[in-house]
Amino acid sequence: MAGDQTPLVSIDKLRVEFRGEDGPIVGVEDISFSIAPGETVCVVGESGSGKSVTSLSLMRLVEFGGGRITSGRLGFSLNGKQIDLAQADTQTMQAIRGDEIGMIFQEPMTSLNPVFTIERQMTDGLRVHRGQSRSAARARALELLQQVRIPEPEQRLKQYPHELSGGMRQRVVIAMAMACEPRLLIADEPTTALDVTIQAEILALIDRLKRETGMAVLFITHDMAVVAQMADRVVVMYRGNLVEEGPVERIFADPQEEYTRKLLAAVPRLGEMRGKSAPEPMRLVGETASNAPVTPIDVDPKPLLQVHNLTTRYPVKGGLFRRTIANVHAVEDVSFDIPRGQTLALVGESGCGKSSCGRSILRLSEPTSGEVLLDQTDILALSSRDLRRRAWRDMQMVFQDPFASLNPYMRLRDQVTEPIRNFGIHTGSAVEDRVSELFDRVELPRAFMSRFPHELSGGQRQRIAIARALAVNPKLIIADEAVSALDVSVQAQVLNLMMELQAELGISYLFISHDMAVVERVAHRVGVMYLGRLVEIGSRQQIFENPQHSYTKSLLSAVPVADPTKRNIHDDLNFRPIPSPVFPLGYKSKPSTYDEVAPAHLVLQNEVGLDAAPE
Amino acid sequence: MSYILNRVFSMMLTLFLISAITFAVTNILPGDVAMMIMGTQSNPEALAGLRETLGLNDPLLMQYGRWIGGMLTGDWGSSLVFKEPIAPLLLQKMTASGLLVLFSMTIALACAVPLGVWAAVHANRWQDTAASSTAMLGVSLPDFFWGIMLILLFARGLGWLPSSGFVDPADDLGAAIRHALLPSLALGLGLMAHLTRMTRATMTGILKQEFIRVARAKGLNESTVVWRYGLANAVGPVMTVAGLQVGYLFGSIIVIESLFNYTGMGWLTYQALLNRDIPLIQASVFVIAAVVMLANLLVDLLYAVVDPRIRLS
Amino acid sequence: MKVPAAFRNTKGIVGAVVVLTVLAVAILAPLLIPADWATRMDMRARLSAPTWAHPLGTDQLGRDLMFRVLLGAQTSIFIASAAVLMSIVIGLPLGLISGYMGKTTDNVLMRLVDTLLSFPALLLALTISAVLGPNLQNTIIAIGIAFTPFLARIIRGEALRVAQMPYVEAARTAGNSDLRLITLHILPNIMPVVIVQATISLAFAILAEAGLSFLGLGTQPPDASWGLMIQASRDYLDRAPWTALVPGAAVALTVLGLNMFGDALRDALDPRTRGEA
Amino acid sequence: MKRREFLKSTSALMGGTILYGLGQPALAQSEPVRGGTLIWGHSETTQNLDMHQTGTASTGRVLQNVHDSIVTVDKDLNVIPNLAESFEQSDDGLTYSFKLRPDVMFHNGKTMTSADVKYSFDRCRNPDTGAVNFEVFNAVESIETPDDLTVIVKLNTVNAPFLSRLAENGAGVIMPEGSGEEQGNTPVGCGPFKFVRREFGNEVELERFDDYWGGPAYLDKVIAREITEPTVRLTGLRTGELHMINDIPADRIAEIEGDDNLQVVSWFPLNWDFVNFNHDFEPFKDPKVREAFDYMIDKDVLLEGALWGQGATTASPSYPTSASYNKELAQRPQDFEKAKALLAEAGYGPNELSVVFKVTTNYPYHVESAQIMLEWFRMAGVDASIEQLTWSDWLSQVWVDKDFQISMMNFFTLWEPDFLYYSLWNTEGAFNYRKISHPKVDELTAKARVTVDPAERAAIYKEVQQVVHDDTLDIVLWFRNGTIGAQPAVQGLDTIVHPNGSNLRFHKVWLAET
Repeated sequence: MAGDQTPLVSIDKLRVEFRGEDGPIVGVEDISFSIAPGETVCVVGESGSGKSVTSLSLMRLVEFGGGRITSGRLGFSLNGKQIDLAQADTQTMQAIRGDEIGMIFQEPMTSLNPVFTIERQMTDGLRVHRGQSRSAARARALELLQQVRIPEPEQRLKQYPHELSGGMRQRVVIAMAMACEPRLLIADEPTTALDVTIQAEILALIDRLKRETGMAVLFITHDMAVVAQMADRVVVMYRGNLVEEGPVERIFADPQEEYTRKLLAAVPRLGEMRGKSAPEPMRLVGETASNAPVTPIDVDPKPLLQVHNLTTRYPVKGGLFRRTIANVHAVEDVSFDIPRGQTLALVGESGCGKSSCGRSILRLSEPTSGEVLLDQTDILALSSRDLRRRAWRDMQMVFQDPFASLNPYMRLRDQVTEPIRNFGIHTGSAVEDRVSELFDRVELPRAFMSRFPHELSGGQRQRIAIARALAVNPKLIIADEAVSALDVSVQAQVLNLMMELQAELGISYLFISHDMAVVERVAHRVGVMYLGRLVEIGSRQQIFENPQHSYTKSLLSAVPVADPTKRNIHDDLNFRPIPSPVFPLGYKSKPSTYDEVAPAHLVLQNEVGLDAAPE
Repeated sequence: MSYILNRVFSMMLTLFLISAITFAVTNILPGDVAMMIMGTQSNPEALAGLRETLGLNDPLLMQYGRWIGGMLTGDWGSSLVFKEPIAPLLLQKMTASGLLVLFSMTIALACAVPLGVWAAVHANRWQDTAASSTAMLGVSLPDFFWGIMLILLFARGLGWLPSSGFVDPADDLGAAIRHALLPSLALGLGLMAHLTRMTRATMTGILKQEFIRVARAKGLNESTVVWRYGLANAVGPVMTVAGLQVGYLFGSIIVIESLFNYTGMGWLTYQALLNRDIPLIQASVFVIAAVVMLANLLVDLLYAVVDPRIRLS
Repeated sequence: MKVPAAFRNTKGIVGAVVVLTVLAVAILAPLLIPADWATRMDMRARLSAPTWAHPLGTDQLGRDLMFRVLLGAQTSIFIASAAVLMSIVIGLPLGLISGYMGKTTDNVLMRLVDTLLSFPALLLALTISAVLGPNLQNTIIAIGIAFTPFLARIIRGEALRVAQMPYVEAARTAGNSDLRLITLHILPNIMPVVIVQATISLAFAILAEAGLSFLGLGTQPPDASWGLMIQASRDYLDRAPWTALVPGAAVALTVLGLNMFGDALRDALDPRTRGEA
Repeated sequence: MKRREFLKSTSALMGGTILYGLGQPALAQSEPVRGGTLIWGHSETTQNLDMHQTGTASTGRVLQNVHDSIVTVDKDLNVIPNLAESFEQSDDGLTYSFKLRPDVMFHNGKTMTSADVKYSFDRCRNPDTGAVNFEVFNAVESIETPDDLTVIVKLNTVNAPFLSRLAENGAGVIMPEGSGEEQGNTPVGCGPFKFVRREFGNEVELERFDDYWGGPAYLDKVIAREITEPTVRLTGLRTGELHMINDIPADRIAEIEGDDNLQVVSWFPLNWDFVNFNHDFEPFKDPKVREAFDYMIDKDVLLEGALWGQGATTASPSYPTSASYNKELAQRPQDFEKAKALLAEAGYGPNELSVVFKVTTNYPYHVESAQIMLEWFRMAGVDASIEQLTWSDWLSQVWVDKDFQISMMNFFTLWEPDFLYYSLWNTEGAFNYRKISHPKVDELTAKARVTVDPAERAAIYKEVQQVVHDDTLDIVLWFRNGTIGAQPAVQGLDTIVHPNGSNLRFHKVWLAET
């Protein structure tokens, strides 16, 4: 699009430092790149790479977070002149912010002031920069809401942020940033906190606005798939430094730097497993050896876990006496089996009940009805004592947040030892041996045993969590978003570890995830959940290559593919918002009925939701 | 609406519990009213007669029933020692103390909010240290000590304000305010210090929120960002803390009113306690607890006004 | 060797120094100074202003204020610590059980606690003190009980938060009993909050003891306690302001130190503010 | 001459309450003028305003101006007629006839008749009223009203002190018939001032009653502001907010006396104080132990320490000017060696005896006294601690339950020796809260009751005092001064103190124009 023009932004040798307890901490060491008018530049990197610091520096917002631009130039072309934003005074910056440069942030839930109406927040920028009257600003706000395709814009203006869904809020934030038709839009991880279908919509929206207005976009993300979908040019950052820069096609096709290659390798690409029946380990640069398919162990004809008609409802309390006034139908008549040594992935968007399902099987949440058989033992019938003694010997869980799933005040050794002792698996010195063995198994140095959790990185902590789960030699591990919080390279390593353990020990996994590309790589079978129901279940190939349920289809179509040549995000996507899972008391849900479209490939027949409209 | 109903109902239940606790505690107080009335003229015979007359020999449950029945029907009885009907007495004393609480709260908020915001804006810089240290000193001194210092300074030293007494605002508003000023200030200083710390903490948290960054990114000037966007979000939490402090204030007035000879609720309750005037103790303790609870209810309802998130749920 | 985080800022250091100094005085003064120095009277030097003989002046009975304030530290600190300890001993299990058990237990306990919270703490302490009669032990009980509901509330909230943490659930599936869960996994994780709260409560307890003594229901004369000293100074304020200033300064300094230390501790222990201050 | 000695010598010459140290300006009195509102900073809070039911001096101090009693005492403490024009006692001592004044008006406009007197007496003696002085009427058999102005009271046994007791605070007060219910809130009487209102805890307003039988008072109004903090009261006087205050803080009297812009009225005695032993407490059963404690106390230093010297030490609690005052009695000097020896004799070595001193915060100087004594106790090898009690706790623990070891109390100077000695020291005495049972005292106090000759009676009481002192039943300490501080404009202060030393009368007080 651009090229010969003078760049809109030219960052030159930017260095940013933060105040630290023991002297300054370098946030960005030496960054130089430019953005041409109308161009989308994606800055990509893992956590701590300094990508957000770069964007905040450009807005000079980094100073409010305790940062300081110590050297470098932030060239910005204003009215045909190049000015250095790093030297600009407060008034200049206030005039530029929101007017010349718009910015949107990661968290749509917290990006809007909860106590002001949408109208007030959308108009105040206009009134400051454009000096518009209240009515003029309001008219412009309406126009903007229409532009970002928010239904019933008039209504929205009167509402408060909490009355809008996350996707809607991010649209409002974008509309706000677009208010003064900025020449540069900075989007700092704008879709990270969103579900995949909403992400697709927002990405499409940003792309369309860019094309319509001709503004440049500086897009900050950690997700290579998003980069592939959005970028004209890519800047790869690592630990405050620029690693590599280039057009998106070249970066993906021919990465020059080792780090870029590693980063790209670790990213699973949806569709790349097409035609393969068994899961495959993640690719890791330099570890080609393990690239061989996981050898499936002998499949026991009898399933390990059988879930029949599992239903879990949470009461909604309220009114006088805090009575139950409604129920959240978190899990609604869900049935599936998991054979030994296999992985069933449960996928779906937030609130679909996939986590509740996992917790219900472990009885961390008490199911309302249904049957859970683990090796023919009726889990739901166990007393709380037997549940502790028997069920949890065979089933363990790995949680999402590696920072919250380890007791910060207990040595790692003790945390892994605990289940061994509690279940009386080993005694005496055998305990110590077993713990050492487990540390070896999850590839952590034994020296870590006497450490505390805060001394470990996220990936290491998740390994401890796995070791702890493995300690009892479980038959089933429920992994609830176990790798979602990890950077992609770490994620790949942990996933590979899990797959190795499966091949070695014959463990079954219930793999709960929102990430379709990961699921495609690790699962034998896949269940898609929507509003508490399992809408479709089948083998990995059946689900990914031949999705039948409309929801499965839309879900798959919304996943960005980490390949710039396969851009699948289009503005014509329009997903139905997920209806509320809150049902009145006494609401009789219909049992789930399925069509078997292929052997072991079931598709839900029921309409879903309280007032489910025909599709 | 149901939110309010819910709160009101919950309040009734708490009120009932308050009454039960009040009654129970006051009935295990040693000494009795009959003795207090007779003073050094007490002798067993006369005491027995007086106890009978006062109904102190009835079973406790009966006394409680009679008491709660009386409270409900507006018959709050008479003070045994002072012979004054309790209800109008409490109304008058509550007005006096209400004035103090109102004044001290106003003084405290008027100082604490700007100071707290200022400290938060300059978090961890000298301004913050200065404001926080001032606030810290405020909470570190017992409020009666502040009272003593204020008396020394303003009443004895400068002679600007009266050192003691209470004047009914209905009689002479100016004098009422002048008499309430020093005790209010003594109460307000500690309160201000506390609220400053709370405001600072709340604002520090708010200023780290994303919407503040968004507001800055819109090009709003810093004062708008802090004082409009930021403060609007701090109003609720600060109000809640201020509401909770009403309870603290009603504790402090016992000491402060006694120091300033300001005859309000605190003074009355203390007198009642000293004299074992059980009906008066019961009524005043109950009323104080009820007022404290009502103040918090009011704050909760106000919270709903300033924060739309509460309004709808 | 790492410096504990609480000591890594000026506030924390100053606070710690003050608290340690006061503690040292409270512990050492009774060992080094004969107890009767605090009660020895000199009728010829009543309400004497600070002099060489009496560096901080004397009170209405000619007792040396310096010795009274030094020896009074023990009384004030002991009462406050014992009261806070008592409120923790009661409030901690109460809050833990309420937060961990949830449901009806929680509802009933917290309703009770909320009701008690409607009574101003000083009023509660005053009433309890009046019920039990004034002496050292009862003062401790009165303040202890009055502080308990607040502490129980905080601990319950914290227990509730921690009980929902994944590591507690993980510990549950690791086969821990309720008791082990509470003692090994929940308790250690709420201790920072308890410690911070205890520090700050200690400051409030010193003020409460002073308030009770001020009303004649706390420490009994002729023992020196700071609150009692301020109370006694009341009638001699304009003549001999030092009788109020000396114990007042002692209270202020101690409470200031405790608050500063508590604040620094909070900053250091709270993961949300960790490493910022 | 020491003040104490001065008082002793003068008290023999002067009758009744001794006013001394009257500020110089007050001596130059102007002619009385009518009008003005006197604002009095009252040291205490009034309580129940029913003169029959109220036991506290504070309330009586104010209500003395609203009420009048059937008889009263002159400055020599002789019972004299008041609302009764005259009275007669039958020879057998069982019948009292009162001839009432015809011109006594109540504030409600009614004229006092014998029916009002009967009503008042009946109300007071009825146990249901809860009157504090009801036992005054214990021996009363009947009250007759043969005509409007005659009241005849018949007793079933002789009660020598009956008339004197009627002259006291509550018992002889005459209230209009049927006014009992309202007395607690709006007292009605026939005194020189009408009760207007009380703002509880704040002030009491009195207004001149123009139809007072003794002639109208000078002041239009008296407002009694209740200011319990001594320093605050003093500040009020200094700044002119108050015309007068009672109970000047003891440590400030010298200072106020030196202030030419203020006048000070001191009188003697306001009340007397003594240290009490519980005679049921094992160690105190031994007179040696009690005597030892007496030897530990330096009464003069204690008076100086607790009351800044505002009083006079005494070994006799009799009214200083009364016939029964035993001048021969001398207090024991402080002598620790003797005290230790006595304790050793009683079997208590150093630090083997430990006592709790219960003292009421109602009298702050008692707390000071106890602190000083505690030091002496410790110096004599007795381990002691203080328990401060509120007034009601003191009453319940010490007075009624007699649960104490050592305590301290004061009493108003009671001029009727039977009331004083029988009540306090007889085994059956109503005020014998120390569980004293001394056969000699019992015998003497009983004998005095039936002894008619005044000189003989006085001699018996002097003997009682000797026994009380010799066996250290209690330790009598001192008479305490009463004080009033006033602006120079306040005149007629020489009449303000009632002979009982406690009540203040505003009938003859006026505000000079300044």
